Amino acid sequence: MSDRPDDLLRAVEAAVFASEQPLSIEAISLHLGGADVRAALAELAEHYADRGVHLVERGKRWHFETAPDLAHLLRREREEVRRLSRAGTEVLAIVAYHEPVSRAEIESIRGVQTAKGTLDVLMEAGWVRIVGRRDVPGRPVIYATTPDFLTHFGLESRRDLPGIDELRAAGLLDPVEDALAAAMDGPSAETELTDAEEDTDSAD
Amino acid sequence: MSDRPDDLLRAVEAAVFASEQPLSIEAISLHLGGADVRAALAELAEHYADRGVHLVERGKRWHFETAPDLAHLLRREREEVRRLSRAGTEVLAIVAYHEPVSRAEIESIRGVQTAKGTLDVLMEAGWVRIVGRRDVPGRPVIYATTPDFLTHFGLESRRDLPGIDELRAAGLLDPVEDALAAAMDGPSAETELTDAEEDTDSAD
Amino acid sequence: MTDPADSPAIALPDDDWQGVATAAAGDEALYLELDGWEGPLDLLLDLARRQKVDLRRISILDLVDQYLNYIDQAEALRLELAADYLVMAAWLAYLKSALLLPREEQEDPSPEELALRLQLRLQRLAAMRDAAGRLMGRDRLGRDVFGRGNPEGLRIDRKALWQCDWFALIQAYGQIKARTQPVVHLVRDRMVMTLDSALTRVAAMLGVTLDWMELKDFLPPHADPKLRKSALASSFVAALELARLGKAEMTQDETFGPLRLRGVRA
Repeated sequence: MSDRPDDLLRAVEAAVFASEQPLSIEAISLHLGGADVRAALAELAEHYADRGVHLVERGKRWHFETAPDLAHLLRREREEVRRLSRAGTEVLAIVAYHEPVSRAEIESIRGVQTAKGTLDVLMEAGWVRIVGRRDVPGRPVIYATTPDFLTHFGLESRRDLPGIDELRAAGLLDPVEDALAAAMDGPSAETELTDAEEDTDSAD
Repeated sequence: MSDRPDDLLRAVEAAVFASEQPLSIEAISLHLGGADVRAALAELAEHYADRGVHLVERGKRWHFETAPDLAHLLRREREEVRRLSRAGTEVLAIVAYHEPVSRAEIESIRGVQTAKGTLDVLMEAGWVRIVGRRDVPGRPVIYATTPDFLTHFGLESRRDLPGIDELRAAGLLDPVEDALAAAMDGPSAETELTDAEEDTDSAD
Repeated sequence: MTDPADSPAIALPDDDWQGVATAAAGDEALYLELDGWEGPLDLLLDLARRQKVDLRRISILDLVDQYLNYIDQAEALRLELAADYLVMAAWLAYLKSALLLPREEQEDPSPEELALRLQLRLQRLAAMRDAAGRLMGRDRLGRDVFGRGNPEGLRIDRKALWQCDWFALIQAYGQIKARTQPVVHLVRDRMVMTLDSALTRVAAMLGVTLDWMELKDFLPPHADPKLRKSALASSFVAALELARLGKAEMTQDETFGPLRLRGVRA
């Protein structure tokens, strides 16, 4: 493209490139046996002005840096598919069935303390968000699902979530023994079912 | 001075410039949204060929480095390169020219036992690594060089190892037993040599 | 043997080792460094190089003499020699005598073969030593050429893409419900024959007859099968109790055979 750059120019180019710090004109000159490097720096800066790398002066020191308009190329996002943990899935299910719901309520339904990180993960995933505060003492934050949640799980609305009786019919209430399941056909199960359905309806 | 390089060229230039490690074509491409970067690399290499900084390929990875003819200006006090013992340099050469090679094979060439530390130093330097086991009794570990070895010694590939073609043609990379068999029985010696040469050709 | 192509790789410059440190310490147990030689093969190669001829044309007999002289000198100087050197000396002395003996008395392998083997090994070691020197003399990154001193670095930001499916979601909810539901244990009301009523019944029936009767004959006829199990168990215990009190005798002819009993008149 162009004629071969002269040796001083090449030396300045190499010295600035290899240096771990930006170099002052004096420092470059010292490396190159006291030569006057000003003209070379100016010529190099001009040569690199259009390129992907620029030679720039900052506070009287020279260094190479990538062109500002290409900075976005230096970072790359890599998406890693990660499976939601068991605890995460449970908390998500509780939010979906009972929203809006506070963390204390989630814990009382799960019967287990809920690590703070679990809700953070669900919010990072974009499935759960904070929708306000419950008007009770302590004013706890309350959570609900997002439109992304419906999209991800292929639901038109939360109404599409199966009710308790459907879960049971599918065997998802997973009783330990048949006798136990039969025994649980009692009045308390009915009540729970009604509650859950009412919640679902009222949320929509 | 010249017409403005196109965006892909500038992007490849910036990415390789910014990287802390040599980059494979695939890695560069991944950063640039899957673009085919081969032509851009070739063009950049040509552009930089005359300059104080070169774009070079070493073991299928690309990086910028200062021009070798400027070494006398840049050498400074940067003598950080570890000085290898004589045993270290010999073992490294044997691994490079014979790879993959077992420790017993190294020792049979050198005629001495190889101190434990010698291979460790080469592995710690990142120039040699274990690449598997030889499928013979005892299943000895076998060693080979790394891409970092090529990078450090300025070799595009193992084919650029100094004198490797001559050594191969002279049979000096074959085991003593093969050379002995070739030398002892006349007619088959011819055959062996021909075989060796064919091997050489096909390997290239 | 076919003449190998002349190659710079096996040309032997006197000294291509400047800039290379001598052997590392720590190997002393394995060999004695004689002026920096690493073992007998190394010493032999150095002696061979002093002949200033191509290794392919070297006189093995001359080389053997030089080695043996060297070892003699070292012994005269009372230098302690590593075993390797002495083993090599013994082997070379044997090789020399074999090379000088008349042909017919040769054993297998022939001394020529042994000499050739030694020559080939020296060639290979020389080739690698030369290659190492040329490798070390290259422009090396970080010594002669330099990478970018202060690269910005390419960053990869990892973003988790969380995955969970519909089934896992509703299954999780079902399991929470199953787990946290108040558990109620109910025992179904079943027909049983109590021990007291069995005792009364068996005692009364034993008073009616003196013949042996099977236990099953004491059970209420046409009983519900669920009641029958309970009645059998209770009647058996009642029979044992009556026998203990001396009011009944029991007999069983074989294991799992019919259990018979009859009353005992006082």
